[in-house]
Amino acid sequence: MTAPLLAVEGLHIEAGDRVLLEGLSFAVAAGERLAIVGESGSGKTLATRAIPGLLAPGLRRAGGTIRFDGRELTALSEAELRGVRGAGVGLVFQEPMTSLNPALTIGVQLAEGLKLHRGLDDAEIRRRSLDMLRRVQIADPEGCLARYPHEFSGGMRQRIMLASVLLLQPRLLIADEPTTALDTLSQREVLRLMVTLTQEMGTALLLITHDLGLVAEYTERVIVLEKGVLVEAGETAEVLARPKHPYTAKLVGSLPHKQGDRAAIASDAPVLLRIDGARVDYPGKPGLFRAGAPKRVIDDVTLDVRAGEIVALVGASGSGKTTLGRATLGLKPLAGGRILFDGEDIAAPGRARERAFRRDAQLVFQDPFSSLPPHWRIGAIVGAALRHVPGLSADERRERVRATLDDVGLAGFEDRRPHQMSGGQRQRVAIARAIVSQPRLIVADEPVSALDVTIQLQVLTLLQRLQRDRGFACLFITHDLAVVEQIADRVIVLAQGRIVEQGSTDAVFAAPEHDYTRRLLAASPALTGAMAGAAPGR
Amino acid sequence: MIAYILRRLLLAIPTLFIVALMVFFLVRLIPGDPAQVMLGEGADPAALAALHAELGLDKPVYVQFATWLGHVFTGDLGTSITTGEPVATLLLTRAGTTGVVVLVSVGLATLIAIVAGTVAAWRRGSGLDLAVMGGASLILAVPSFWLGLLLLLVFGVWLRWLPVVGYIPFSEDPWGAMLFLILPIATLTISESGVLIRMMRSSAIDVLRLDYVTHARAKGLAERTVLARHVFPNAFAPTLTLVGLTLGRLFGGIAVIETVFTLPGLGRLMVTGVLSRDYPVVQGCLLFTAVIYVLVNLAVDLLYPLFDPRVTVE
Amino acid sequence: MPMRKAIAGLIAVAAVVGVGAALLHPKPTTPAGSVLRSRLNADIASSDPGMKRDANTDAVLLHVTEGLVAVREDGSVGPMLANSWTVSPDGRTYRFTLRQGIRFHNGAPLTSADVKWSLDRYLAPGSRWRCKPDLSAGGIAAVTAVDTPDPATVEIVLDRPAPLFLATLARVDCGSTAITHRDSVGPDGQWRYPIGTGPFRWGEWRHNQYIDLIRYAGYRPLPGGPNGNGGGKRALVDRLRFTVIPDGSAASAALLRGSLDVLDALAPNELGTITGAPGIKLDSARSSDFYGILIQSGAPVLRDVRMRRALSLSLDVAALTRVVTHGTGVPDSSPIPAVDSFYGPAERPLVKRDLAAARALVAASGYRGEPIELLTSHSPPEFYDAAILVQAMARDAGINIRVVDLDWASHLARYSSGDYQAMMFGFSARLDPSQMFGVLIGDRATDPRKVWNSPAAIDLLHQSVVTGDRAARQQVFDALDARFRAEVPAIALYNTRRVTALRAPVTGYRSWSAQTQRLWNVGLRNVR
Amino acid sequence: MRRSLHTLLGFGLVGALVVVVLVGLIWLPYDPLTIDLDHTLAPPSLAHWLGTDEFGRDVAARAMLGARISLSIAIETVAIAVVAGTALGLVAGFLRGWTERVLMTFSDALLAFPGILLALALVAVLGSSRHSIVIALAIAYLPATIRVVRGAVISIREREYVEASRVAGDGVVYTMVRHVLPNALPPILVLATSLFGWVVLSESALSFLGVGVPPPLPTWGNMLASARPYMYDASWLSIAPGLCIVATLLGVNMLGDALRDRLDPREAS
Repeated sequence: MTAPLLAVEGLHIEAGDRVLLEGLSFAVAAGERLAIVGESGSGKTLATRAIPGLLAPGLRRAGGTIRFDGRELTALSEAELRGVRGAGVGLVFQEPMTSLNPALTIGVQLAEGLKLHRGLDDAEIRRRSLDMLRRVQIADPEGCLARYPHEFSGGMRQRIMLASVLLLQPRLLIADEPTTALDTLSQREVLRLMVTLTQEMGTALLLITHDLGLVAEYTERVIVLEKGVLVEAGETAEVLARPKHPYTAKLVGSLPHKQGDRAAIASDAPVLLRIDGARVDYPGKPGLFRAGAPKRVIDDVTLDVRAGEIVALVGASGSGKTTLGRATLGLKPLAGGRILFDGEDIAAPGRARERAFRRDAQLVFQDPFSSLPPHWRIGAIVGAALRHVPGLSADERRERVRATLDDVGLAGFEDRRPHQMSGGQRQRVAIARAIVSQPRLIVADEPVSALDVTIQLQVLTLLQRLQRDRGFACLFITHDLAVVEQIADRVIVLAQGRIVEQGSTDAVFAAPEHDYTRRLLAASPALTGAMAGAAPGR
Repeated sequence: MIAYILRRLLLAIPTLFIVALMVFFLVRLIPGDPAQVMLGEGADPAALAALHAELGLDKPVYVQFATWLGHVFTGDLGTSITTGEPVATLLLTRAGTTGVVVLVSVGLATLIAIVAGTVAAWRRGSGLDLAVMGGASLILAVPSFWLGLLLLLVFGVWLRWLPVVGYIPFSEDPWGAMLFLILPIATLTISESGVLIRMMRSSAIDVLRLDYVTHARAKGLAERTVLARHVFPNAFAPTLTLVGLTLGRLFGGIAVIETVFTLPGLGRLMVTGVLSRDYPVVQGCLLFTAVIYVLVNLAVDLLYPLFDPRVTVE
Repeated sequence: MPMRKAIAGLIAVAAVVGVGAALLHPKPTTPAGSVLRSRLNADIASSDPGMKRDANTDAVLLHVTEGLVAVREDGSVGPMLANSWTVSPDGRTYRFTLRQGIRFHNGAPLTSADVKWSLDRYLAPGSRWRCKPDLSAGGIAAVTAVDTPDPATVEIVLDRPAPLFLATLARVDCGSTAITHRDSVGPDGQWRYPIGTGPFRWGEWRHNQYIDLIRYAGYRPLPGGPNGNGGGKRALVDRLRFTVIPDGSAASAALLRGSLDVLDALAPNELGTITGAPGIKLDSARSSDFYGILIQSGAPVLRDVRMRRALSLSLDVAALTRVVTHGTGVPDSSPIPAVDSFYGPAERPLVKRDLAAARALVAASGYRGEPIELLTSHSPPEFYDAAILVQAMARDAGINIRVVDLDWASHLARYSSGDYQAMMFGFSARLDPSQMFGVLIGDRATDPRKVWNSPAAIDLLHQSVVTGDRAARQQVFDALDARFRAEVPAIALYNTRRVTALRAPVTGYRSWSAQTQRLWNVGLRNVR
Repeated sequence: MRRSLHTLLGFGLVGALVVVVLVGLIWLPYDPLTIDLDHTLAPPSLAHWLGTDEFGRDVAARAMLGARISLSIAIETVAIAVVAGTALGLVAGFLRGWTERVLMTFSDALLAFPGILLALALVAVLGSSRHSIVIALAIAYLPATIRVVRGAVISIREREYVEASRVAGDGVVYTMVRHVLPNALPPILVLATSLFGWVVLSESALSFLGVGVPPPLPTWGNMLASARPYMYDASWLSIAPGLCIVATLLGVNMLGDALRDRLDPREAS
């Protein structure tokens, strides 16, 4: 075996006196695709920033060697390192919204590296840029060069990013969670492109991710990091099928999957929520004397949710699913149609009716960091939902809060504040707040997508158990089909503000009717397929 | 674009009207009588009454307001009670002086802030950063007139390098005029650079954290290029807003500096206007500075997309 | 890219500024010929003498225009445009003979018609001439006719005899009753600029910046040396520039820097800066002015004459004067200025500080520490300092004074309305004690500015103006002074000393008690 | 590490200032109001550490009393501006719509007024007293406060916990006071420290223009203003109050920076 392209030995990274990465060693051969897997805080991003010498201020490489293409990078001067960056090692970042400079045109940003490392003339730079934009499947490469990053969607930007890095034909491409911020459809397309192009160019790929589905589908080898320590390494299929380390096993086991059949909802169960021809508009840009034409984000949506039913609302970003969720709770005014809760229009006036509705319909947010008031104690946050429940004494209220926290597994957390808790715990608090008033409907807006995989499973399981115990109906908004399959009775697919398909989960997954649904299903990471028999039984 | 400018100007009308109204009644609330000030301690009551009638000060205040506002719409700001000059002429000549001082100072202060702020952010936590921030904090703590007096003492009186008082209009002798303006401009540049440096540094720190800066470095770009091309344009946008606010504020607010250096500027015109109860002058000045304020803010908003293309003016 | 441009721009500007500062000596824009540069603390009010005026206006215009008569150094009246005059036996007709060969700045010869035209303009209905009230029915005498029997003779007829008529014509604040050419007024009836007969003609007026006057080559001086505003005046420099510098410190700095030749009316607190500076000399004269405390004798607390006396006795006038005027002023407990020829043995004694007597008076009046408002302002700065000292000194006698600091306009407004308990105030130079007493004495009902409305005082003041006899007038003034000290309608504190700082090359400058800077007969050695 | 040096220096300066004020409450080297016409403009000596002024008053004693007055003016002004500005900014930012438009039009109009001139005119109207200076400066700085608070509130009102409060059925006032206000406090506190510095400077500028705190009470501003004529030959008169202002502002600004760093989550670590 020839010398690897990249060989990292005993890499040690510290911040002050905290050790963030402890003796990491791995190697990447030329043209190979290696995945680094780990949850947030595992140090996987640090490892990759250390390779081209781009650690953030305050972080220190305390030891270890990095050999790249026959050179010891840690021994190079800053100027020599600059020669390696871009030309030898390319980096693609997670967040397409901030990884391109908003003040410069795409053309300028593409040209920068070429001018620096290859010293080409303008015409040649332009030719190569256009060619590369075509290869990453940008629709109008000519026009693209003169435009600014904000004029593109996330998926398009990530392609441009990819183009800008690959233009220099680096020997190694480090992609740090390159698709995490993208919706399912773009995710697949961008990764496909990345794999195809690196294969064509013979570029090695170092893919950093937390998503085992992507690892299974796109990489050859994988290493697993836990809290700065490498716990397992090997062939991808082997590691995922037969994880040796308990942490790897836990990761693999945390993937959402269907767990037998739920008891079907009685077809005569009463309709709790009826959305009838709902339309929601966003105001247009202000004109000289009056606002411009409004933009329609929800168009003529009609759906029912029965008591005790879990309905998944699925769609790509921008499909209007979050807006519909907010409108359901009366938080966004309707431009047309009605929303009936228990047969009553929620927009009808009446303070008493509104209070009753607020008790009966609750919301769980996506981001547990911003949905809890940071200065409140947990007991108060949960208790606040009981302010409008009539006839509760202070003691009863305290007792209800205690019991609910108990129920979500946070017994005795009343006096803590949100910042003293982990993301998973916070989401439990958010759930406790939603259920403490014993509502009959909960709208859950991507409740697990901001959490690490292992935590995702715990929270989903909790939600499922609570729903079984308490019997509330749930409108579950998500972009993750695996999650849908795990918990939903029925699925509604939303695209561009309209319902394109709905039906029982099994039916839709088995035989999707609409093209969009089919693409969505196809784009879902295919771990389940690859590992069907291998997942540890539960 | 033009529609946007028109809309902004239309929206400014209520603001300007309120300014006009507030000024008009405020100056009349101040005890004291312009006629009295003009005629001095030995004035004859009959002459006083005659002057009142001549100045229209004997009419009810709301009538005076309506008359004045009517004239303003025809472009006539009235005449100064004390000097008898048209207020518009006074304003234009005075605004020139103030304008030169303010624009040059703010321009220089902005350049200093861009360089010092970016470099301090880049070497955050270093001795250089500490020195820049220490300097900026010190500047923020020094009363500008005190600074002016110190500079006057050192450069004008001790070293005798620069003239101490007086003013030559640019039209007569630009070089000579510049000499008279060096000290006021230096004072204002120093005292305004403090807050701009801090602003520039803090937004440059924000930008330096962003992925595209790392991306630029990952391309192998030199630090100088990274700072100039990737950090500066994005970090400058918030500072630009502050520059606009500063300009708007200073156009009416360098009375203190103008007093120290005896520059015939807008600020001093306003202060003497208030002190001598020269109503038309005070009204004209404040309306003028309010208009400038609106225009400067509009200009900043129009410039903003140059530095942040995500923001469009439409 | 923008960064690089910005840095380049910064360097360019810095370089320009730096080179400019280092290499170029400041060169003030000096027109050809010799220029004498003086300072005004505020712009002039107009160029129309006596019409729309203040002290600065008067001072500047005295260089450009002249009247029939002019006030002399000792306060008496001497010839100016009129060579001589006679008064009819009934004291009502004044006959002036004009000097021969006088020409206006525009070349036109001076005739009696010009005098009549000027006087008629001053006395016309609607005119705002400062001395019109004095020469009307309610004043010292009304002018009933101005006749011009021949081009060199003017006859002015009054409705009653008026010993102060000539002094009034010569008054500085009346613009010396300047005789100007009719072309000074445009065809539209609006004043253009003064075409007078003075040693300098009107040059350029840059509002709030400077006034330039130009030497009048055709000037015919009276024989002899200058005397007051009259006498033999000569223009010794080609151009006078009065620069407007409101700020006192800035003006001192300008003088030290050499941007000014004459700095008149130096603020006392600037003296320390100027005194002893190389190349600077000082000239000064005591002013015939009045600085003191005006008291509303009808106001709460102070309506009790014992409290007014107590206040007066609590003050150490000499120390106060020394500190406030930085040793330049003259303590003076009488309204009559110390330089005045009527200032005699009766007026000379200062009110001595006597805390025991003051406390006794306070106790007797039953005063219980109610605050007394003393209004003051910063125009001039001495008011403010004096108020603080009065406050501190009165505190020793158990009098509780609250100093209220106003801006000058408010201060003046309160003076005019009489709406105050006590205030610091000053009156500019008055060349006759009748005028000085006149600003204090009067019927408060018709003129709220007057602080002294006792009938006896009003009567005495009247006596002082109807007689021209010196001894008789001295007696009247002595009596007024005695009453003033007894009734305390105001507390006289000091007369100022007008200090003028000059650069060494300036020759011939003479200060005088009338408080105006006179730049005729002033020259520059080694003319640049 | 250097950051904490800044903070330490800030605490040190402000602490020293507080000590001076506190000591001044019980002891002053001389009566700061008593004049001594035999010892005017005395340079610093053992008897008068910082010399005497033009009336022979002890500069050290006046600077100590001036500290109390200057600082109390600044504190009162900041308190009024911040309380009123917070209330108005909260209402404007949270309710939006017409309320906001009307409030912001007025605040813009005030902002378009040169602040120092507004204060000058207001002091002229109200008469020169400590209270009018406090009121005038508070009004002059009100629009800036409204803007900052409104900006903070607008971003806070979009946070999900505010929406959560709405989902829970809470009323507008309750949400504003319990959820929005506490989270708007950090920027308000930081603003208050900057405001403090500006007010101290403005007070001295007003004194310089001749409308300061009425005599005989000293403030640093009016001490500096009245020392101006003696700049050349009695420089100690302007140095003491000038340095007091500089030291105070340095201290307060450094504390403000420290506060900003603590309150800004991005600065953590």
